[in-house]
Amino acid sequence: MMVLHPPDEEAPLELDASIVLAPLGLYLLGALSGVVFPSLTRVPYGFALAGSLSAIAAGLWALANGPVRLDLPSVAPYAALNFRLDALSAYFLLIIGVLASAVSVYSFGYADARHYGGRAVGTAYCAFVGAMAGLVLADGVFSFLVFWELMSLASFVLVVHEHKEAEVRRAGFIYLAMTHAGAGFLVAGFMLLAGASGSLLFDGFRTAAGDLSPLLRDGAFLLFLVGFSAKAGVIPLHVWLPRAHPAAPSHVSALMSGVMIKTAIYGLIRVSTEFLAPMPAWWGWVILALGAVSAVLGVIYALMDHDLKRLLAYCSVENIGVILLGVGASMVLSANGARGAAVLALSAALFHTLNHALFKGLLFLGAGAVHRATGTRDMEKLGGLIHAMPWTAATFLVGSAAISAIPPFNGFASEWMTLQALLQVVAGGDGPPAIAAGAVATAALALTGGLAAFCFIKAFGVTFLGVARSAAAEHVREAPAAMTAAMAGLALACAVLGLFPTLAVQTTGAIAAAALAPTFLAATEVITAAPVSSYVPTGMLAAVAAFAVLALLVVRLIFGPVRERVSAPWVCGVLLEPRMQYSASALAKPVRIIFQGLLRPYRISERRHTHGAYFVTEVHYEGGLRPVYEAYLYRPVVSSLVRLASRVRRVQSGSLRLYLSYIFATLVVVLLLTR
Amino acid sequence: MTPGDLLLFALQLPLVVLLAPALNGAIKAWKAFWQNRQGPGLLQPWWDIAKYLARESVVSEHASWVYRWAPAVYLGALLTAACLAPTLAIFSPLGRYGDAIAVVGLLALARFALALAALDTASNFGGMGTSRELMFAALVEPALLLGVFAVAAPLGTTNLEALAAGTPVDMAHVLAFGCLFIVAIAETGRIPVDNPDTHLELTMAHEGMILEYSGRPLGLLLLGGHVKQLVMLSLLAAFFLPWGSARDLTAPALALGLVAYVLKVTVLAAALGLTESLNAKLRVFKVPELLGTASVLGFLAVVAGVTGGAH
Amino acid sequence: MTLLALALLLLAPVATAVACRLLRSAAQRDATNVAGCCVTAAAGYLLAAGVFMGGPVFAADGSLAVDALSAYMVVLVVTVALLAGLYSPAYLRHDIAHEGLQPQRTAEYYLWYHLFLWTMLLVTVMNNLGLLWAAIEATTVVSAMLVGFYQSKAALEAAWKYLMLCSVGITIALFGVLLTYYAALAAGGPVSLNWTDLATISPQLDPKFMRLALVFVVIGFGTKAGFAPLHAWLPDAHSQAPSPVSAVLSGVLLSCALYGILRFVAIAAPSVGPGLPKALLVGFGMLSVAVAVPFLLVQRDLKRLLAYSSVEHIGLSTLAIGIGGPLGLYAGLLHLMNHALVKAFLFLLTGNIVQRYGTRRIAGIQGLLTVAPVTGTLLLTGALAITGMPPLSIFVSEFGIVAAGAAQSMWPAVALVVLLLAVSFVAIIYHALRMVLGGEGKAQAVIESSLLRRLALALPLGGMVALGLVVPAPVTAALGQAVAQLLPAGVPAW
Amino acid sequence: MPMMANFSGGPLDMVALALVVTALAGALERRPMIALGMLTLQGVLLTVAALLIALDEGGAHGYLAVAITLGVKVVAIPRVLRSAAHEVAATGPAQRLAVAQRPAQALALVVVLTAFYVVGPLAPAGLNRGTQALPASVAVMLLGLLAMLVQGSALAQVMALVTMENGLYLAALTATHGFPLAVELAVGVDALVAVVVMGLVSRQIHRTFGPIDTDRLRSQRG
Repeated sequence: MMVLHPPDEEAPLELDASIVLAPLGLYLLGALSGVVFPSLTRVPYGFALAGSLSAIAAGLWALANGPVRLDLPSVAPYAALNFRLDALSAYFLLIIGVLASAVSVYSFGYADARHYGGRAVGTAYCAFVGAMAGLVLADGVFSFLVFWELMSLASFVLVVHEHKEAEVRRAGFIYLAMTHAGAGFLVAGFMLLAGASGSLLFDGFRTAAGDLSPLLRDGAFLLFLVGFSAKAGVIPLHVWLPRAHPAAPSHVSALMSGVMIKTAIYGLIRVSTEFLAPMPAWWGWVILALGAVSAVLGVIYALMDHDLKRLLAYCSVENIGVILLGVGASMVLSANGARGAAVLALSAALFHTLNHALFKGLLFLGAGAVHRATGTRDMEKLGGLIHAMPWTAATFLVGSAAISAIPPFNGFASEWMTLQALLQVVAGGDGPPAIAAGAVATAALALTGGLAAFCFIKAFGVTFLGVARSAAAEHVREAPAAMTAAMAGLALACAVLGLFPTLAVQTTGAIAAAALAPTFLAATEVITAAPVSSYVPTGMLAAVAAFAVLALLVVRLIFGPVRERVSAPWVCGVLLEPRMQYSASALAKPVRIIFQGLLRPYRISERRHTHGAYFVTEVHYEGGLRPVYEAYLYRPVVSSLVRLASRVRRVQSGSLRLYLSYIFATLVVVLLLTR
Repeated sequence: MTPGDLLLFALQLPLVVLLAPALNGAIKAWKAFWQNRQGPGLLQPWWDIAKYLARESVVSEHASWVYRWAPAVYLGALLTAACLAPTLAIFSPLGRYGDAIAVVGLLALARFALALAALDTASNFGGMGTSRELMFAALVEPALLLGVFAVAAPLGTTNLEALAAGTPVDMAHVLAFGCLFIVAIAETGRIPVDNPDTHLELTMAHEGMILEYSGRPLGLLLLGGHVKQLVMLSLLAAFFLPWGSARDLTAPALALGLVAYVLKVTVLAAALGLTESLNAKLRVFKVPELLGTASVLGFLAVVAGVTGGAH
Repeated sequence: MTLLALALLLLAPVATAVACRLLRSAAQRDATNVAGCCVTAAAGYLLAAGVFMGGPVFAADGSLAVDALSAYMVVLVVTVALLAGLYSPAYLRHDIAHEGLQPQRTAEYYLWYHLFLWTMLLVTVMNNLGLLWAAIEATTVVSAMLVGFYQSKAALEAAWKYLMLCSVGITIALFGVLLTYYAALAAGGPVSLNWTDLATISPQLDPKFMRLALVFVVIGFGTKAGFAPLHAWLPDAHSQAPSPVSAVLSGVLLSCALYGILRFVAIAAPSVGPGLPKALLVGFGMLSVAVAVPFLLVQRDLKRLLAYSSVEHIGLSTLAIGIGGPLGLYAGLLHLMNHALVKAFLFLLTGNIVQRYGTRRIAGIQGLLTVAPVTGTLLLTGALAITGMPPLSIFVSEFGIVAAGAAQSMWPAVALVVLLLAVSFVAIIYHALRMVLGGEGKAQAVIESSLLRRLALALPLGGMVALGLVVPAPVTAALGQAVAQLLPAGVPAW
Repeated sequence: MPMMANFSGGPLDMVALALVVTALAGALERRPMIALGMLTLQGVLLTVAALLIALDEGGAHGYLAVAITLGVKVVAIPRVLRSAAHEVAATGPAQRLAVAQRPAQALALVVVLTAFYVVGPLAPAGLNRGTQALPASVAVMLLGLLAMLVQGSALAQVMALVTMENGLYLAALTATHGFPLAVELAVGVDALVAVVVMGLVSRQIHRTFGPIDTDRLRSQRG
């Protein structure tokens, strides 16, 4: 029998606990202000900024002072909004707060009356951020699910903002359907825990964690894994992601990609380390496999795409894969007893989560600035924007370098940690299969890194470098100050965390240690557990900069000052036309050819002849990739479901006689069954 | 930095800067030797670089600051890598600041800068070279890391000093050497992956990227390329031929280390030259197969290394 | 005071019905209808308040009995009837102006509407199970006139099937009543057929009779409640009736039949044990949810879509009550209220949409958000509400239902219900988005915007938002009393 | 309280069996006027049963039951259906049954025998007057259901429904002490109102669609 938790009247509302309410309240006010004052388009973003800053404050406060909890009056006797702000929550709240602050500032410039000024956008934006904040604070099944669904709903409203385009409508529907299906798995998982623990609160789950049967834990884990994977965009549950993220306004895409999909990572860590511990090794292997597949395929698809925002969306799939590699490694390692290394792995995953939020947020904001300036997201129409949009270009470059794991930026730091964790997986592998699996994961991560660099060299190079490929990209203006300021802030954060990763790793290490190895009191103990592998980004940066400057100075000293002449580039003696430049698809073509078995590229080219076979007047060319998952996974499922439904519908044939016989048959059958 | 580091720094930096072009000359000389012809002198690369450094640079009218800064970043990153890699000693001047993965990261940084610069000119050759180079690089990456892991996993660390202090006399190291040797060929843009001596549009990769560069920036890039080549060979030498490397900072040890080091990289250069002479350049889309082979070798090396270490 | 309210509750609908039939002017009929609805509702609320605070009320020699459960049902009935009653005048005026409805027919409409309301109220307050049966039969007969109100071929067909199927079902239920009577005779008790009396001797009732009686009653009333596969009449009737009538049919009529089942279950369970009622209710509940889903998935008619959704939701409530325990009963009963409000809202809104577009075909309704932003937003909100999205009310009760299943470790049922809910979400949202989004829609007619009509939409909208945020303490207390009455003795309420 | 178990079941059983016979005859009857006659006969038989019980028991309750039965089953319902039956009889040939006549008759016999075979032994001794009343009432009810399934016209279906209800009415009448009067009255009035409404709708259907098998009304599907 389930123990229900009626509102606990004795527990006074702690003053500390109200800190939880500040961000949520501000977001709520922002959402309401959007409804009440639709003409003040910037007011909701003001509230969102205030809320996000208070979220940062709350997160920092909780990291310093330990957990607080807050129970709001109950909704129903079995349902209440319960909040708990502990270190893990605080960390994710910080991520949300930091990115949402930047995005809110950006929105002052981005969401004016002409673009995304409608009542729905500001309201849904605040609701969206608020729901994410509430989600990571939730401490009961009801609260978790409420905020989970609210988050989906608010983001759905934003995704379908431009619903007059058929593609956007389709994206919105697929998004909502997939995310809700995922939520169904979460409900099932939570209910499994609730039934076994007799509680609907996370506290009850924690208490009961040790007593669950292994079978039940495995079942719950798989349910949660599917549910969270659908939200995180793990392949093959990712199909909504590359549709929904480009469809949303860019400030929303930044949040969806930057933090929303991370809430699934939060959930996975929360559930598996707290409610389902101890975790068997095979969970870790499953997650490692999912992570490897998502990382490699995600980046390949990203590389193939020429829609700037869709490219970024696919790249989110990749980064979720990288994060999962860390999570999976931590499970494998902790199951093998290598707790220090497990802490390192989880710490890497958490760190990469923060990093990805920063640089993916930055990149989506950059893409938004480009879209706003040029009116297109198609890279084949862009080029040369670095001259007119220097700030956007510079910050986008930082983001690109960071996401490509180029030192000294933050992406490299977390990828370095993940590789160290994988090294421990390989080194501690018991038996060739485990070693081989670890090696494959390593290879996958390495391949991902290489392809990601390719992908973002393409993204930055084709968009910002060279010459404009269409009129749309020729006469453009730099984004307003609010937008560039936000992007610069995020770029700075990428650099700072890249140079001083310990700022974050201290926290992630402590969180990971608390989650995995309560006996390891300090993160330092963890690090000394293995022979020291070192990466000191400040030293690296100093060396690179010093050598570069030194080289330039020495050369100048010996050979005199630089002499430079500007001229047209060499293109075999003719004048350069913008169309001669390597296009995005041409750049990516070698990879497309290598992976054509998977990507299934197609090409339709048609020549129109008017005066005999030798006079081609027009060439029509169309190329693309065949959607593998849709064709082999989703379409069969959906179509068989619809076929089944159509078949079932025949029972309602309109025949009165048939209906009467249903009643009669039911009576007979039930009488027989209940004899 | 300790005084010891500074001392090593003072030795290693000039060593790599001076040795790198000479090593390229050595490879050419070896090639000429294997091909039974008269090659250019050992110091020819030096003169080439000096010539470029003195010349005026012609810059594409579409180029931005990315193009102008790329050579410096490229060279800076590779020089840093060169100071991370153990050369004449098993430790290196910057060894405490980075490990094997950091070296991989620095190589990536260099490539990143160069690839962007190639796209910045708006020339189609830049795009062509970038496209191919980056495809190779992406496929090299797993092989490189697996090769490193094969050496590192049994030790549980990627610390370069630890790796250079190992005793490479097992199956794992043989396999890993095969893997990393192919990686070195690809990273240095040599036959059968790329041809450093051609500017033919249909085949070039690395040369396509730097095609638009001229004058001083080209000189810096050439020097950087030579340094990168030396870094790769130094790593090979450190992992697989650790004999003779200095294990402390005494003069005799360093002297012995220096001799041993030059000997080792020369031998490796000979191997590269021999490979170049014995093979024809592969078609672009045959290269992935070669790099796949490297990855498989690396994979086997990892499994062999860890299981062997466990016994 | 409470007795007075009860008397008013049972008199006002009849008086209104007669008055509307007799009045000559259409405007006066409209006004009388609204006044009648308001008075009935006020009486209902007063009665409920009296019962919740002062305990059960008996009247007319004990043949009328109102306990917390009855009072709860009274509140649902009068509320939905009030909303539909407020909505009706403008709706009918539109039909008169655009669809060729003869003005004098509104007299007929109001007559049957208020009689319908009256019969439903009788169901909720009757103490005698035989009279309860007769009241349920009467609802069929009276509402059939409303289903066939438009006198079109389709409406006649729907009314006929409704009459036939429900009459057959209800006849089956009468057999169950008879068997219960036999059981009461055999137990030698006072043979009044009052459930208040039967409850006192229920443990002594012969299980052999009661098992049969329960099966007959559940199937008989279940036909009326819309349990699959006995629900065949439901989509026809709901889609052919005028939209306000659909709202009442779907919102509360089904619940009234379920109420009848509940009364029988409460009497039969002590005799036959908890197993059979649980099996029957969970079985029919699951089956209803499962059968409804394919029809939601492939559907062309907006009102039929909503009708099948009613099958689904009545199935959910039944399932929850079958799962039982305080949590299951609470959530199941709460779900009745939530569903009543949301479904009434949706059917009334559909009235707007259907009149505006002149069609019920989903494919014929496009670009609502562009054509009528408010209606579009409301339809989307309604669709999200009916599919159980927070922060709207149905989420709370559906969560409770699933949690109740988990609490009893009924894993297959929980898994199946979660799966089916997810599919029905996808189905309903798919259809809703097709109607709401897009920019190329075009409406056929402009509908009269009356204050009452807007009020009839605003009230349930506010209700479903408010109930999603917090179930008010009085409601919880009332439900607690109702649950306590249904729970077997000895099980603590919370 | 003296149980009525030893009440001589003879006359009541005869009436019950006669009711089964009339139902058997009416269920598959295609000519509306004759079917209506059978229905009226059922009403008369029910009245006789009520009278037998009233005579036996004495007291106002029994005679009131007789009056209700007479008023509803013999006078009102046949009267309501009469004009509809005339109208149907006037237009064209009668609807065919869904099943051919002979198999339908066989089926009806099987139904009756099953009812007696299954319910007969179960008949609750001591709760019921007459040994055959309960099986007979179940048989009549099932015959009504069968008629509902095989008959095509709307009017015939109404009559089938009334037959079903007659079966139950018999069971209610013959229960010891009878049903509470209020219930009997309500059931009777309900039946009457239902028949009125159904008669109305069936005439509407007859006018709108002509002589149609209601099973052909299939515009509403899926």
